[in-house]
Amino acid sequence: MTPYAWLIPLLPLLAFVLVIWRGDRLPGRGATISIAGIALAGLCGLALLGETAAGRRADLTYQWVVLGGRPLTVGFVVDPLSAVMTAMVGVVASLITIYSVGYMEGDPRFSRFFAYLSLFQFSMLFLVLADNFLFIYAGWELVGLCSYLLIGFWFERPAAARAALKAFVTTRVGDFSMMIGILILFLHTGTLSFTGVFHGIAAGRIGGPLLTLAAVLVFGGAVGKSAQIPLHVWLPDAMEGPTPVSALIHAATMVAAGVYLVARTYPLFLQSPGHQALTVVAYIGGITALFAATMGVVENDIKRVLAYSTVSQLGYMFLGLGVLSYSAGMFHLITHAFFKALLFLGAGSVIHAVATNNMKEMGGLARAMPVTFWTFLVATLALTGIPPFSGFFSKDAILLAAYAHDKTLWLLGAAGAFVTAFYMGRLTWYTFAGSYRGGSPAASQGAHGGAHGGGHPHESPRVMTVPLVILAAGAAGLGFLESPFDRYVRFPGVEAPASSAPLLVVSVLVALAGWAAAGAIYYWRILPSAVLRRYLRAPYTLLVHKYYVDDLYGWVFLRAGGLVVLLAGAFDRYVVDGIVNAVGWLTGRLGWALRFLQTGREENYLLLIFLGLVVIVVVRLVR
Amino acid sequence: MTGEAIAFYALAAVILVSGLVVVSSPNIVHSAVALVPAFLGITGIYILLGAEFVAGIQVLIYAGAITVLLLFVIMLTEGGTGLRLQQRNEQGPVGASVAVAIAVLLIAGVTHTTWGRGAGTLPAYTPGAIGQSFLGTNLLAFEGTSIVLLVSLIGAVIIARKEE
Amino acid sequence: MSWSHELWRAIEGTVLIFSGVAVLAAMFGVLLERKISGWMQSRLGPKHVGPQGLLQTIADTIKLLQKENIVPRNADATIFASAVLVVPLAALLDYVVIPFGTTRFGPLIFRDLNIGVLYFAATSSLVVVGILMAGWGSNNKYALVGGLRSASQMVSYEIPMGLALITVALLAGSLSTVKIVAAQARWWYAVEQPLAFLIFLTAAVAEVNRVPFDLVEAESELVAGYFSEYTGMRFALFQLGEYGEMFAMAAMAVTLFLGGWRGPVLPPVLWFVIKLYALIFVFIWVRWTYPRFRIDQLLNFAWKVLIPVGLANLVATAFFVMVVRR
Amino acid sequence: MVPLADYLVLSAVVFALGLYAVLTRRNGVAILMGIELMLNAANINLVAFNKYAAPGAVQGHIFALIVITLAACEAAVGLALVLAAYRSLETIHVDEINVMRW
Repeated sequence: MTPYAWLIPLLPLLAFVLVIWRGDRLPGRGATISIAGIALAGLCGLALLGETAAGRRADLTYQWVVLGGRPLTVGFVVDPLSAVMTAMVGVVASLITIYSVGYMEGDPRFSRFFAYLSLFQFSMLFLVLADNFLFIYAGWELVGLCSYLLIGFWFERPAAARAALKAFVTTRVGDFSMMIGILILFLHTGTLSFTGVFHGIAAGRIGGPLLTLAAVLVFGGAVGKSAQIPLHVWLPDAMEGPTPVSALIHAATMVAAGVYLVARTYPLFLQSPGHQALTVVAYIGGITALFAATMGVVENDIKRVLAYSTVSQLGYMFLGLGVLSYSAGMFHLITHAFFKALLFLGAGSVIHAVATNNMKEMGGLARAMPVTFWTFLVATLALTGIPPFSGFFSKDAILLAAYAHDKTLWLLGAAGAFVTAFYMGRLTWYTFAGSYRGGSPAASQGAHGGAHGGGHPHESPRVMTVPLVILAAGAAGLGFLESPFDRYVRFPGVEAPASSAPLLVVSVLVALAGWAAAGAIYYWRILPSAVLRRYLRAPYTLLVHKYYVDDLYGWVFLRAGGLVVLLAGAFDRYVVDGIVNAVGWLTGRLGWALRFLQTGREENYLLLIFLGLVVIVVVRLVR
Repeated sequence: MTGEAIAFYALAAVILVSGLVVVSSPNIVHSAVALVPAFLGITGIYILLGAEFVAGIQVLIYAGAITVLLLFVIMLTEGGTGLRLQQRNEQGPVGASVAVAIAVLLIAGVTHTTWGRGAGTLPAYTPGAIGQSFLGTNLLAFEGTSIVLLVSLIGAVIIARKEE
Repeated sequence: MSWSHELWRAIEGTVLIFSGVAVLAAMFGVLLERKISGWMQSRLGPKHVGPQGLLQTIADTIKLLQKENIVPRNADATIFASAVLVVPLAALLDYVVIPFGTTRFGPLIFRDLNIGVLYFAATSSLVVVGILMAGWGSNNKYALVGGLRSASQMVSYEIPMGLALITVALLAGSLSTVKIVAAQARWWYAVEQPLAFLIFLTAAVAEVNRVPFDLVEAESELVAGYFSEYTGMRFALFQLGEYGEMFAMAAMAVTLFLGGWRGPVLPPVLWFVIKLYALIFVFIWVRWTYPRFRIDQLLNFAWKVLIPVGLANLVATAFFVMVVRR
Repeated sequence: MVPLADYLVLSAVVFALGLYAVLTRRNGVAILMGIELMLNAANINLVAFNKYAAPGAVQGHIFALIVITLAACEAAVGLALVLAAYRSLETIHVDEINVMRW
């Protein structure tokens, strides 16, 4: 299968073309074609996984064009990292596509949704298999485009349109810094392919601070796409899109692309002197982990809470990569993909049932939606790192490496873990425990399309619950695959530190403490949230306003933008137009002045001639 | 003061006086008629310079033909009747100053340069010599002038003719 | 020669010419004309004053001298007066180059200019200016029209006369009148060049505004032509100018075509006078035989007949001189 | 012997007179007269130089003769133009003939 690796991205592309072209007239209005496409790709991915495990590697390069004497070779690479990612994307995407058939049922633009999904799958697979900066960047842009299209799928709702635009622009900022990084690398190493660049770096063509700058710039792209600290503002708003989109793009695949990018260009980060680039990655990851988690605590919209959770988990992955535990970071990515997708789909089915996103209007759904509840519970336990679920293995590996590497990072991670446990507990109690609080039918803005009236919540149809169960199995079972994974996906020379028991115990205790705190406040009401809110007024408002980051951007950029616009307008009006008008006026004036010269009478002209003669002779004599 | 100098200054006086009359007299006919003494004065100058043939031609053409032509045209156009019209246009003073300036410049130029003393005696001057060179070395000029004469003759006739 | 001597001769010459011409040409000429015309018309002509009327013109002149000089109202006084000066002066200037005869110490000529013939043409063209001034100065429509007509007539006839002169100069090989006369030792140019002679005569008559071409002062149409406003002394001077011009033309015709003073027996000056008066007789004779030309006939005759013929003759002679002589 | 400079001064003055006439006279014919004067001034120079600079040669005279002939042509054409102007524009005052004016 390896030599035909290029076939994998091709399948979803074909599906996309077919669905866009024939659309509604296809069987199942395009859904089946899309599912078939991604399912096949997923199978091939698994086959690829098997072959790479057996040791087969391949780098299918193809000379595309000769740029000024330098051939530009592009192609696909098959190695453990890309195989794992292809498999993960394939499996998760097919499950989500199946799920969305039920979720999107009755939507007027049903077939177009699946076309966009296929396009997204193609670009994600394309990005993952790329073996050079050009292809990865191309995939990067395509993925961004699809996220814009899918977030703004219900474009008639202004909030969705604004969110899509915001997502696109913010990620563009990241892409821009990534492009500059790539250009710096290209200028110095003369090639775009990863191996070529890494050889160039090894050969010392680029080094020292410039290399660190290039690495950080490339990491900037990841920050943009994976919504890390400075550029995280777009992800919570992206929840405007349909839930399967949030699940697929904003949980499992696209946001993970940033982590994949750092992993793929790891030698770049390693070579930077004193691992400066890696420490930058680690700290940004760590801070984001804690920072995003805190914001999740005060969210009432179930999807926004999960969004902040994703941002924080991505922070953990970068933390992992930053503290030189390459395989732990990647492993956490895979496990996170499964249980976060599951959480989103679960939330989706809940919204589908109660037609509202607001947790305050839910409650007591455990009895009404048993399958959703249990799968949701499994995913929550995995996320908060409760053994024996997968989250425990991957997250603790990262914390372990962080502790060995840098104490403060470990502290950040642990605090993050506590807060994660707290807000996931809060979410679970609010949604599934207690009595049903949602009275008003179809009230909140979350419900749309497929969700029919609230009133009496009931279990989602089988087409939605089956993928939930499969994902739940993955979320639960994957943890045990850690050791083979470590051997399979590892970077030569980067070893994970030995696991130390006390640390594991500490992290589990932290998670349980989180759960207990949430239960105390929301389930057993020892310290009701209203009381808490009154005492912690300041921090509460700070968190609600998301540390005023949005406002800051709004104020700075809009104000700056306004100023620039004003300046440009003035400049254009007064300087550019000014000059043009001045020329016009001048010629007019000159013409008017010269008019008196041309009197039409010969003697005037003769006079001028002889006057000129006299002047010339006098000047000649004088000089 | 040899006889020649006296003659020169007398002739110069005649020329300049009649020139002034030509230039400044309000009556156009007066200025036309004053041309004749001017031309005759210049003929005298030519004779002083020993150019009899040129003097003869000057009298024949300038004094005889061109002045007559001028008088003819004055009579034919209202120039003659419109005697009392203001003869000078509005750039009088400026024109005068330019003319004076040029005169001063020329005179300055002339007096400052030292001319050769080569005023040797002329050989036995005969119109024949001119004839020889006209049809010899300067044949082209001669033919050219004849063509110009022909063309201007026909042109003048055509322009002046009254279209029936 | 020193300039003072030159000056003296000039003054002496002018006096001689003025008196000679005034007496011979003007006075005697007028008388002769009236006598011959009378005789032609089979009448006697002036008889009362002096023997056979010889003193008639003297009496006329004296009468004219004491007449009042009338200047027409708002006429152009300066031009009116100066015209009177120009016409006779131009006529008298012709006599400078005419060789009256030859004596032991060289030809009897005032000044033998080597551009003689050209000088003659030049001075004769000056008369035209005088006529125009007279026509304009007298502020009289008829005078003006008369002046313009005579000017155009004289200008037109100058060209054939010039051509005739050139033909003769070509034959003689020099412009100087003395050399031309010398060149006619064997054959008179009238014989060699009968055509040129005829052209010269007709042009001469026209130049002088004599009868066939005397449209200028044709009594019936333009009263007295350009000098109709002149009275007294000015009129006399004009008469002097006119007759002086006639005699000069006759004299030049003699020198150019009739061998000047050359003659078998009689002394040179006598020959010259005989030939001169023969031509004058012809002029007067012509006056009473040909009807007056109309102005357009007159000009057409000059431009369309005389000039072409003159040119052809000139070219023929040039060819003859070039081929035959050399 | 009259020095050459005097002739040149005389011609300069005559030229200036002619120029003044050309520049200031309103009547077309007067301007032509001015031009004639200027041409004569040039002729004086030519003949004077011929005598003082190259006594043997006749080029000066020939040049002067050609100038005189051309002056005659120029006068003829000029006057024809004046006549034509008078017939069509009823005026020979040069400053009134400015149909080309703005």
